[in-house]
Amino acid sequence: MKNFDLKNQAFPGQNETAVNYSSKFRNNNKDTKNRPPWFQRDFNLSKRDGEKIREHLDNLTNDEIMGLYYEMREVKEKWDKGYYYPNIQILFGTPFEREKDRREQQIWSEKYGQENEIVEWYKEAKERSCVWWLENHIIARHALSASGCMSCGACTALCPAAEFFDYNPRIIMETVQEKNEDEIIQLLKLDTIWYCFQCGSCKPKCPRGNNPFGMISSLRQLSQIKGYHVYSVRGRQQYAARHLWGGNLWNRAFTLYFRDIAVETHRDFGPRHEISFNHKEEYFRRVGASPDMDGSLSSRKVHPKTLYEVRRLWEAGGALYLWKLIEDAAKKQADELDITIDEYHDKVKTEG
Amino acid sequence: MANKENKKGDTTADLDYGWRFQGRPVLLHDDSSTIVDESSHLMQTALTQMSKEYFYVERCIQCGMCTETCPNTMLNMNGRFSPREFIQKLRLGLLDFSGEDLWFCTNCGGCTTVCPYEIPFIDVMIDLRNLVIEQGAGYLPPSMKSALASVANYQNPWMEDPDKRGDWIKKLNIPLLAKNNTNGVLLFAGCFPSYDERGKKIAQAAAQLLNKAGVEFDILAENEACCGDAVLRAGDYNTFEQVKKFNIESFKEREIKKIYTLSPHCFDVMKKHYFENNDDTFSVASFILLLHEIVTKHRLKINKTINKIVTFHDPCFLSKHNNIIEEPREILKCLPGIELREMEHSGAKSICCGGGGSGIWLDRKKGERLAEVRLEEALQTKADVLVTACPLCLSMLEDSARGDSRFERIEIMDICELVLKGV
Amino acid sequence: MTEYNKLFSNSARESLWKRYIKDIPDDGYFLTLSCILGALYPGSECMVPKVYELFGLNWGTNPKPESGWTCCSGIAYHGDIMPIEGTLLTVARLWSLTQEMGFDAITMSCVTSFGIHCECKDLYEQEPGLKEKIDRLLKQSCGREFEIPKHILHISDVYYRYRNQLRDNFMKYQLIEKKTGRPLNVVDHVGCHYSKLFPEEHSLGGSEYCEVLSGMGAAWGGKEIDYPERRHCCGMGFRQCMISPNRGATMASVHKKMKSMDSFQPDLIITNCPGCQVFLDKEQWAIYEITGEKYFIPVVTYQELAGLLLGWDPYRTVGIQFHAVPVEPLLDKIGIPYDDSESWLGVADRQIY
Amino acid sequence: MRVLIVGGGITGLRAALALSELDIETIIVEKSSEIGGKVIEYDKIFPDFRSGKKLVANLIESVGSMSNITVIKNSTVTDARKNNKIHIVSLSNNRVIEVDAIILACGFDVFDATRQPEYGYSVYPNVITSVELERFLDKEGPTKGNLIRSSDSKVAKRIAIIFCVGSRNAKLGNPYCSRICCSYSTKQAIEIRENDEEASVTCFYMDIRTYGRGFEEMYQYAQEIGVKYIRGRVSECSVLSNGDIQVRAENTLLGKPVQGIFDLVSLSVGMMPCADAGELAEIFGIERDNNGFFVSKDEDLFPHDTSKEGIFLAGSITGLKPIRDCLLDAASVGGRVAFYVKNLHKSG
Repeated sequence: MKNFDLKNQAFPGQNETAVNYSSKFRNNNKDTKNRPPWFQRDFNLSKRDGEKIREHLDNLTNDEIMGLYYEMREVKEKWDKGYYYPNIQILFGTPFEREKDRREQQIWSEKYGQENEIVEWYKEAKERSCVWWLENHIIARHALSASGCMSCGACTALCPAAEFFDYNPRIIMETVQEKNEDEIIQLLKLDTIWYCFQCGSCKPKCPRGNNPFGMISSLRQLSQIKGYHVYSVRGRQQYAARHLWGGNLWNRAFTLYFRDIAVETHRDFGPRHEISFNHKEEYFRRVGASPDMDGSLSSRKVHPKTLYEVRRLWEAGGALYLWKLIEDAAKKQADELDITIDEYHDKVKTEG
Repeated sequence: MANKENKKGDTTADLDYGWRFQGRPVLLHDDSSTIVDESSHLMQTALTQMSKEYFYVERCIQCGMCTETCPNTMLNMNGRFSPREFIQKLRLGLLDFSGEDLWFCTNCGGCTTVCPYEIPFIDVMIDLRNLVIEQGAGYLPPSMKSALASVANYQNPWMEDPDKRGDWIKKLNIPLLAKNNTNGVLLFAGCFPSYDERGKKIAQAAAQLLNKAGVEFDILAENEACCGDAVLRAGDYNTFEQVKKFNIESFKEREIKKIYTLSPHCFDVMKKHYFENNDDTFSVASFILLLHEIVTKHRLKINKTINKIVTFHDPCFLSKHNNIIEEPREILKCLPGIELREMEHSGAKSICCGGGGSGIWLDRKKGERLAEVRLEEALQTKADVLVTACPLCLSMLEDSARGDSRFERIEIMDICELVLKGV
Repeated sequence: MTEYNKLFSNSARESLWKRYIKDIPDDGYFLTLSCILGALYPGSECMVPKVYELFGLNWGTNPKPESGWTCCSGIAYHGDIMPIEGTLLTVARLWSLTQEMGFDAITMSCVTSFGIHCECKDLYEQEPGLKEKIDRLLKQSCGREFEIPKHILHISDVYYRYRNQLRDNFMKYQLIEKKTGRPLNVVDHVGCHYSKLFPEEHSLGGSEYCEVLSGMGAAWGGKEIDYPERRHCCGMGFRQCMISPNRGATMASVHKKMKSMDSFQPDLIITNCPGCQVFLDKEQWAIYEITGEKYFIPVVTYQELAGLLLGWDPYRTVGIQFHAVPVEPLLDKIGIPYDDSESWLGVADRQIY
Repeated sequence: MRVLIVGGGITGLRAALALSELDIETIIVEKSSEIGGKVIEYDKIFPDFRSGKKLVANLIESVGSMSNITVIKNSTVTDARKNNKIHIVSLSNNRVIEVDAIILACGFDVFDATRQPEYGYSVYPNVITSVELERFLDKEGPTKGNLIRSSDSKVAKRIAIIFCVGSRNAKLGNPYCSRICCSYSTKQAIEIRENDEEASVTCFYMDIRTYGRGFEEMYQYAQEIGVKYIRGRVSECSVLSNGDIQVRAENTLLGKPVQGIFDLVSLSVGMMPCADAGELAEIFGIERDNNGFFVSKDEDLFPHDTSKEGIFLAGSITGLKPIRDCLLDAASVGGRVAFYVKNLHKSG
């Protein structure tokens, strides 16, 4: 089978003419300040801004918000033998995009989500007990062998999280296999389960072939399904995660967008990172990547049809339902704290 | 080794690229795993040599019965103290003397009664405390420090005047035994009943009872010193020897053979450490036994009926350490109108008030006091009166009850006071 | 310090890792790339096709422009915002693409992705009826069909397969200090999800003495280093590193590894896991700033290392300018020429600053 | 009346002795060049620390003194037929013998520690197995009883003993407990402490299973002379640049991860059915359980009898046993077999 031309990243037969757009966006992360707050990504929105954003976004209809979003996103210009989409990096991670995701995902799950068997299962799980989950969720079932845990501690011995946090996978496995509803609920409300690194060091060490980190991943899912994650600081962060990874997946079909690693939140990445950040597209393009461009290599813009396919899959896979649950739990807590959802997003992203 | 450079010397260091989050520098987490290495081995050997009780600990099979019985585990202190873990740490030389670990134990003796290998946990604990006090190797609670100093200098923990020790008996004009008469009994009051206002009431009640029962008695007054129980259990052997010497001399001087102590602590320490090796010229007993005798043998006219529901809190040093469990109850039964209800934990299974093992000299936060657990249990029995037979228990319980609305409706009394009401 | 080869018997290690061999086909690779690597070290991935072209391998990425490969959603799954079914479906779609292009081997440059693919395969084998369910859902939602691919390969497997040919036919340099002729001390850091999840089935060399990277290092002239924290997690930990306040633990893990490897005087670290690459490289800065300990051991992916040894341009092709810890010292050691004034040029070498 | 005993270890020898005392001729077939089995390697055996060598020496001596015991070394059973009541067994060196009964006493093999690569056995010279440690502790052994580690030939002062290597591990297909490792490791720990006051011994165990008479007391004694016991399965050994071994485990009794640095690490390897057990089971047509141990007709009433008439089991092949129990087993199989053989000749 023939690949299309890798060096010249434009698609074959792609002949629409590009709008002649100014290149200023290609190194535009300087002038974010001049944008309206719903296009700003920086932390700690002042209260006023938070309300301004809400006011503005709530007044937009679905059609308006999505119309504007896609109009902006599809704007493209010809650049270095390909097509470059300058607005993607303006839109990503903004309150505007988050709002659009909320509404769009709502529409998708209404449109395609009728009698979705996966979602039905998770809805049932929400009603059932935690013990039921442990006995039925596919990951949980495979994570704890019939013979159970013999509490030898081989998992904790190597666990990177156990070294740095007050965290002990063995004890979690113990709690789980006791199948005491109250204790499990207690566990789900604590920071504990969120300390796991998901590195899997525990799996090959278990003499009974159990899988502690799988079990913890399952518990985290459960915690979110039941809405217990908001009780703990680390659990709450899932709201930020849902928009970081979830947003990237939903809009760009990547869990990490190459402009995500903002300098101000990644000072630890050293001086070169700051230098490279300003003109990332230029440098990326130079080594042959296709930043925000049609193409097939690193950090490319994913084709809308591809995006449509995977969105359907995530809808069918119950991701939208999970995201909705996280969203609702967050909204509820935001109201209790009397802050807007955008302020809440920045709160959970920065606390801890 | 990584070359630790002076950042000024480095060009890039002029800009601060250190990772700040929300303006505050992020510190590296440190590795919390315990290191078993040379040092812990050395500490272990050191302990082996220093503590004569140490090798008992090696028998421990970590079954955890001690932790199950330890009253400290009933408190919500997120498991800061567990005898089993304590021994485990001790054995691996991982014990942290700089922490509070050593001072949680109240010497209630619950653990030693259940231990399948008869590990004398209390003695081990006392020995280790001795290390801290004599070698200065670790943390000694300040309140404890001052109390010990006071006992050494004033023979009582509150820096009271030693000469005022006998004052409590002055105002109630009770004839004491003639100075040359040695046939009666000697009432050893102890520090709390001698000085504390509330405590004096106990002593006075006891004196009146003896008087009414026609028992001739005498007190040592200024010739009495602190019995040294708390001092001993705090591990301060020297001070203990000092007060012990003082007391024994006054006993010899006064020549009264029968000694009764108001506080079970005095009784226990005298029985086990004063006259352990000697001729039986002196016999020490707890006042409760004397009271039991005069009440059951009807040498007291008990005519008033007290219509009250009472519950009895066993002092550890009667119940667990000396197996005096039935006597106080029999006394209560002799009081007309009294209904005795038992608490969830009673007799040999009783919970400590927190005052033992020199715990009385520590100030614990509310919610970390064993007395509160005890009071809760008392409340559940719906009793009007919580009776005890130990001045320390009394003070601990009252201190915790004071200013707590929950415990207002329950009255706390020493058994002597209750009996006196009946007379 | 006692003599190194008295502490560590290489021959014994040989016999141990040889128990975990996986079958690596000669070509017919479906290529999927990584989110993290693509966002931080684009050079690594852009060199993969180039290397494939060297051997004229049969490989492909997108069967059609409009239906291409995507992220496997592995990070989302381990970041707990994707239910396992969602991940199963995403992976199933990638597998169906593979079959659509007529390949029976899917290769990915991301170790999380590799782990997820293996996880899915394992689930299908363990869970009766799951395949049918996912088949149905995939058909419903995007009309595709899929089979479980014959081979799940990490691109490092492919590089391992061709390591000797690369050295013999194409490489200009070796991992040998130019001045002294001493073989460089190579520390390999294999991604946890490559070696630990399914050591028997999918990892080349098992979880303890994983061969995939140290094999390359040895083949290209380096000397393997075995240090206490060798097999330990870099601390990336998904939610731990990507949600900034949690990153202290990540730094601490890297710090631990650095301290542990320091006494063995490593010259470079090879990684095959994007996450590890990022944090082993970047966090050395944070450690320097916080503790003043300046380890600054160059961290390179196996693709970058291959690229450098092949004599490809360090800045235009390999992209070492994206590293926090300068790689230039390593180039000096090996004797690879470079002109660091070229590090920050833009497209077609246009001057930006 | 003639009985074939397969295996010249203590069980085989003791059984031969028992039979010859009852005037039954026995033939011992031993595959190696020496009889005496594994115990002849051991300087001291638990719980009473008597010399294993002497014990075996005595056994061999008394076997030698018996005229009706024949020992065939360097030879294995290749085939066996049965001709009404008479077993016709052919041996590797083309000998064919006819016997009335057969006792299988081929014992056990030691677990191959390299199958748990995380402990780095064979990769790190300072990680040894308990078998090697036994040789180290032997006063007449290669090191005259000193723990000299091979990386820098310095005397080891900090020793770690890791229990349950190759035992209680479902992943490796050895889910069973090898039963005697706890005891022999404790014995070794005691020897180390007694030989060298300054030496520190740390044992990493999962559960202490000292079940026999005097075993628990031995464990108690070990604790009293300062052997450290940490409850937790070691998950990794790795080497430091000075040759010391870093051990990682969790102290499950404190719920905290533990790191220890040791001069020498000894792996208390478990045991498995002997390598040729499968072969023999084939030849004689006897069932084995999932773990490869031979199954007798009635575990409780007739522990020695197999489903095949005239074929008996003794020693570790029916499950791992300490030396005492093996000898006991041997003595009792002697009685059982004698009874069978005598009956055979009475009736026919």
